[in-house]
Amino acid sequence: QTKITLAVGGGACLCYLPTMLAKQLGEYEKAGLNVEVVDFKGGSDALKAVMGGSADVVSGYFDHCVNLAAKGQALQSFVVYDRYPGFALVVSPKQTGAIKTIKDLKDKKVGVSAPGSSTDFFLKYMLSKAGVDPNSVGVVGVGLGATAVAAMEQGSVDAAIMLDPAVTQLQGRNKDLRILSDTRTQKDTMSVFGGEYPGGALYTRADWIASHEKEVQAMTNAIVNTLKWIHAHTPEEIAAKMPDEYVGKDRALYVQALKNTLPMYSETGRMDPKGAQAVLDVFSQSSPEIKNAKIDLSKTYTNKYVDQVNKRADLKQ
Amino acid sequence: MNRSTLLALQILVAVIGLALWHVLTTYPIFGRLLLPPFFFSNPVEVAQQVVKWFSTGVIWKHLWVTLVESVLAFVIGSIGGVFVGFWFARQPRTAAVFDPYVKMINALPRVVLAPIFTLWLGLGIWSKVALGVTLVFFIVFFNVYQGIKEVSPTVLANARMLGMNERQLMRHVYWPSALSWMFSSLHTSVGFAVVGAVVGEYLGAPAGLGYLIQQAEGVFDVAGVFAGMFVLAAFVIVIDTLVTVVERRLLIWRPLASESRP
Amino acid sequence: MNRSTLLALQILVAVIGLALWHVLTTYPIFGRLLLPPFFFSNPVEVAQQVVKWFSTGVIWKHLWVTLVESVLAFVIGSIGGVFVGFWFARQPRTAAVFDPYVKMINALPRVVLAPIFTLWLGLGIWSKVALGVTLVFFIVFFNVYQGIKEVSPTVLANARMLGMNERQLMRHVYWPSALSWMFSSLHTSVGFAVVGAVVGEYLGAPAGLGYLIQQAEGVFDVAGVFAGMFVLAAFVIVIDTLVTVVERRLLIWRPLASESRP
Amino acid sequence: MAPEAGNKAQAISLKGVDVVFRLADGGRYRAVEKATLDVADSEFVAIVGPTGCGKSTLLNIAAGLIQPAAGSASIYGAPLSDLNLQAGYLFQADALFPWKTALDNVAIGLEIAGMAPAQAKAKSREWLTRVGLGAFADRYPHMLSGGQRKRVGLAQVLIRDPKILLMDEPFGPLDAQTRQIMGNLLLDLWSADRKAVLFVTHDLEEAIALSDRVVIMSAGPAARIIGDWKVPLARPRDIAEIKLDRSFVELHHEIWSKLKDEVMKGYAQTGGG
Amino acid sequence: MAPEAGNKAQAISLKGVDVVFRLADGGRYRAVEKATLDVADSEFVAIVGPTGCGKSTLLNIAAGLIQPAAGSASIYGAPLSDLNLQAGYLFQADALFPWKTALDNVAIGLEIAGMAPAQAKAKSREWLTRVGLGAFADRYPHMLSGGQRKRVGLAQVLIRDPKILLMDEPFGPLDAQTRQIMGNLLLDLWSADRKAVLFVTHDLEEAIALSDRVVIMSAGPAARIIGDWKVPLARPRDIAEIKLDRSFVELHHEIWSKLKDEVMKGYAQTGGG
Ligand SMILES: Nc1ncnc2c1ncn2[C@@H]1O[C@H](COP(=O)(O)OP(=O)(O)OP(=O)(O)O)[C@@H](O)[C@H]1O
Ligand SMILES: Nc1ncnc2c1ncn2[C@@H]1O[C@H](COP(=O)(O)OP(=O)(O)OP(=O)(O)O)[C@@H](O)[C@H]1O
Ligand SMILES: [Mg+2]
Ligand SMILES: [Mg+2]
Repeated sequence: QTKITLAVGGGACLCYLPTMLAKQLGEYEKAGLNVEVVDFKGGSDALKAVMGGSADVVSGYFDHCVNLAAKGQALQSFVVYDRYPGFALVVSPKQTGAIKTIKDLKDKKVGVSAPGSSTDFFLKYMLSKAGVDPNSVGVVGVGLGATAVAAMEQGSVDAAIMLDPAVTQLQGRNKDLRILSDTRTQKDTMSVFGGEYPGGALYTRADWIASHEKEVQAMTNAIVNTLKWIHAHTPEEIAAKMPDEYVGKDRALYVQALKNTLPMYSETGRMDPKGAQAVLDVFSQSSPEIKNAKIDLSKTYTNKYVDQVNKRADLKQ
Repeated sequence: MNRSTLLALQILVAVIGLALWHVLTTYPIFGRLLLPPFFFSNPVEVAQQVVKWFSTGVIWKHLWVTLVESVLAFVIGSIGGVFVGFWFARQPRTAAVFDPYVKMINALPRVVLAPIFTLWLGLGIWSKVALGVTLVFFIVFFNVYQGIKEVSPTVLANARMLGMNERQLMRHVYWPSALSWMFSSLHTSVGFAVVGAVVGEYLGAPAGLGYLIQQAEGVFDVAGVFAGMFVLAAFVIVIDTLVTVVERRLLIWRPLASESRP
Repeated sequence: MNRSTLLALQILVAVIGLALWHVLTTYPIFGRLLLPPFFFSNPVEVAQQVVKWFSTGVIWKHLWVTLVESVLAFVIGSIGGVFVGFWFARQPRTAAVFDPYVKMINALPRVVLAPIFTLWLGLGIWSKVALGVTLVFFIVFFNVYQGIKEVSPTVLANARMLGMNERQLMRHVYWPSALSWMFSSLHTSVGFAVVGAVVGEYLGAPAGLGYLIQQAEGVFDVAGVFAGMFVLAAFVIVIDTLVTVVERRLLIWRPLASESRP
Repeated sequence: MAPEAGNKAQAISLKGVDVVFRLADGGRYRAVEKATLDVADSEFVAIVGPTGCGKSTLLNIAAGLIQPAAGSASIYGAPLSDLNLQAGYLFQADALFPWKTALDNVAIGLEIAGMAPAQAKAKSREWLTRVGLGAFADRYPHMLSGGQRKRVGLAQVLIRDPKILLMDEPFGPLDAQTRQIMGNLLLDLWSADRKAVLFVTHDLEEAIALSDRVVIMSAGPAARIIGDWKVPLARPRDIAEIKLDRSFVELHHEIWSKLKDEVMKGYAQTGGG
Repeated sequence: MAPEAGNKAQAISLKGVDVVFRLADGGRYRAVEKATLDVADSEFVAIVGPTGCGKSTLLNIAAGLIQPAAGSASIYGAPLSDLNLQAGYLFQADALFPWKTALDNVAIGLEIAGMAPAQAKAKSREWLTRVGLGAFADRYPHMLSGGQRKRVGLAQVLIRDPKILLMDEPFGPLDAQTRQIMGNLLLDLWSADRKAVLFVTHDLEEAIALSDRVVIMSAGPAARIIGDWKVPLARPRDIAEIKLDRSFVELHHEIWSKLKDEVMKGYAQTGGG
């Protein structure tokens, strides 16, 4: 068995569920891997651990690959488990009456997980799509968890980009919560990005992939199998597989959040090239550095290993 | 005040604190909960969580990791602080030259440095230890440095006239004289060592109390967060008690406040 | 060592440090870069970033926010620490009863408390001030507490025989005697006040140096992160210098180490 | 408040006082045993005794700074349970406030009692002059010589004009001449408004020259009061002259011979060889 | 190392020494002016002078603890630039290590010099007995009386058997009897291997009884050495008896009259009234 250290940027986020679930289902072991999951506060910390060599693979948002390509770092994703990004633009319960559309966010304070993070770029993209000048909106870092919930309930921010389980949590506490855009769903993702948009993926340094083909293939197998398993089971069954510390006290809430999130998980693990382009568009929108960099998108992902799995599956059939 | 009265009073304070917490998270006052349970949980749930951790035994592994990290951070940081403090105090020129840089480093937000520690020390306990050390070190350092400068000039002159060399001065004069300063800083830094370890785990780790807390926080399990903090706090009291025992032993020569004769 | 030599040496240290940093991030040693620029940037880029911030003026707003937060945290935390320290030292029973609780609170990881601060104090400066205060308070508190216990028993007996009441003892005996302890802790806590403010901003804020640093970190702009930390450090030196000036003024009665007569 | 000085009560009255110290190893040391000593109002009593016998300890008892293990202390008839605030105490060890100048050190006693600072300073400047330190008003204690510090301490106690004076070797670090000047100063003050004085000294001549009664203590451990002489010299006295008086010389001789034995005994007891 | 004691150089030689202190307000205080003093090898010199004149300051110069503003100090012919490590110094103020027991305080000097701890302890116990504190070996300094602390200090210095002894009022807080015992102890040691001794005291009788020469200083500021008397008494002396010697009484009278004027002058100069 080969030992692999997998860095996750905030494992509690449902967007990363397949990574943990694969471990619970024993998929990694089946594929001949001994995977240790290390949980980081955020995606960029996880990525840095991989860049520094203390972890092997990141389970995080694909956009980092594009982001770092602009800095001349070769990162490549090899299996994408989220086909929608899962961000929701939520209005603070105190502002439900006042803010009805994205346009109303002009001159307001909007929370993101952290300035400079994916949620920040996503917000700016949505704003400019809706014709609002992103610079007219005050961006506040509020994190993803309880801080974000506190900020929203307090009205310290007028709206925020949130992910699950925070969205469902807030929904549970505020029945008439207004969500301006919900990319956990196919509909909103399509309308915002015009296609699928890769969220969580496994990626790592390109040279590592080149030198660890076997392991990469094994991980891909594990994840793709897990994705299949997810779509073949109910949220309750999935929740039952997850360890307590990921589910928390409120199992019903977890199941509810999972139900909201399920459509977001990819069925194949493949990267949609249009999705990669969408990511580049989102980031070019507000980062001149990325806009001006000549990024070869095809180097930032590979479907080779996923295709290999599917081929084998086809063969079996 | 004898020991049992003291203990009784301490328990009383704890009971009052817990009762207040319970009441404020359960019964609305002036129409609203002063401590919304979503953010503050409540004592019963926290207690249940703690009991569960201990009865299932999951906690031990995490506690052990955090214990090792904290103790290492505390020991390394204090020893480092004592040494550098001594060195600076005895080399006033070096001290003057490096003084601004030491202060600059003390002002760096350790949280931002976490990735660098991970780079250098990997994901194991050492990167957490490093974070704790950067907190403990400065607290101990500044106190030891000052403590050595406070040595009574008469006693120092006497020691020098008795023919002590630098090393002997350290051992027989500066060290015992700076001890009470050092212990004062150790009481502060016990807490900070644990904070360093936990924050390190919180930022990225495969195990430890910080990890537990982060997991709990991620799923909005406030009871878990508070339970983690309680275990942590209990655990600091234990380490601190050890420090106090050593302190009593080493400072036996001082007049007790009660018997201090003029 | 006179002032200009000292300054020259300090600058020399800075230059050597920067040169080392530059070399290690630019030229491979034994086939690899000891400080990979992805984590450490390099001095030139950092300098450019700093210059850019100042020339475009974006930095001022953030610097101001952080300044206000740090100074408030420092002032509130120190005053609190001094008061509670005094109170505990003068009320040994109260102190004995609350002692374990104070130590417990000191061990709580402040980062985890951020949501509670946000809940109570919003996302404005006050939640950052609160975070800073929780760091500064304990450092000052433990030192003041110990400092008061270290008052010379003879001087204290004399003061009591002169008829001082508790308030007068405070003012004429405990306070001046604990001053050097207090200042030692203030030097430590200047740094921690800033760390508190920055970490607070880092966890959620609309502006401030921590915000800048986090923004830079989000887009993997290490130069920005380091530039932020440099500005921060420079800024701590300024506050610390002020503390030192006050210290010199208040401790004028002490023998200088050089002239200390036996 | 204690009854006023007018009644018949003794200013200081120690009855069967035992003092026991706890040692670091848990043992106990009985320093003073069954000490009984009365100082009448407006009486000047000197205590003489071998080094380490318990003179300072007795003063600490009279000041209320330590509590006797047995026996009782009362001040003007009122049992002493806390500090004796009617007394001024000049400590044997250095007890000036290191962070105050000589002037402020002297003024503090008055300021505490509520006098306006300017007035307190003026009076304290006068007192510094009286003890020969007018030119040293702005010095911090560490810039003064041992004898100068002692004199600042003296001024600090005397300026408050306390009803009872406890003085522990006040003139120890002074030269003979300055000693006489200070002694005369003390006598002047005392005769102006007859205070009760309890005065520890190693100088038997000084003890006799100044006091109404000389008390001598035996060597410790368990030191006792073993002698009490009335001094049959007329007042007012001039310290320099009185030493030639016949009854002075006789008394000196008498006390001295007793004391000498005692010291030798103490020396043997406490392990001298 | 300084040249050995065998040659003709003086043990201590101060030439035209000025001492200037900086004051807190930036002013300067000239404590001692043009002090010239030689102490020959194996000579016992006493310094007497009004309080605050600069006696301790001179000792500090001879110890190398402070540097003269003008003039020079040399020890056995070698100019003194750093500490005078051939000297043992008994300070005027309390200088024991508060964190060491009496025994350890005495033993430390030997341990530093490399003696095995057990042996050092044994010797130090002997010394404690000699100064009359055999029973107090395990006490920390704060549990000792003023005079007991002084005696521990004395043992601490003497046990090291230094070539030069600097003693600042070593017997100040001792009773007359103990004073004599200690004085005899000191003389015994000194006559056994003739050390150079510089001895500050306020007790003129003691000065004459012990020393070969008595030096007196004028009152400060800018104190000078204004008198230097050879003591024409035969050795060995018994301190108690010698006071009755005729030449003792004469010398005492002579020095005393000079000293008395000086003190009165000093008292006026430093602002006494
Ligand atoms: N805190 C203490 N613990 C133990 N023993 C003590 C303590 N304080 C004093 N003693 C002992 O009590 C005895 C009397 O001490 P005290 O200071 O009263 O002596 P004294 O008569 O003032 O001596 P001196 O003339 O030397 O000042 C001494 O033997 C001393 O060792
Ligand atoms: N650090 C200092 N700063 C200023 N003045 C000082 C300092 N040290 C001593 N002096 C002054 O120098 C003079 C001599 O002091 P010194 O201690 O030598 O006197 P002394 O002769 O030993 O007196 P005493 O008999 O009282 O001990 C005194 O007037 C004192 O005020
Ligand atoms: Mg005494
Ligand atoms: Mg002196």
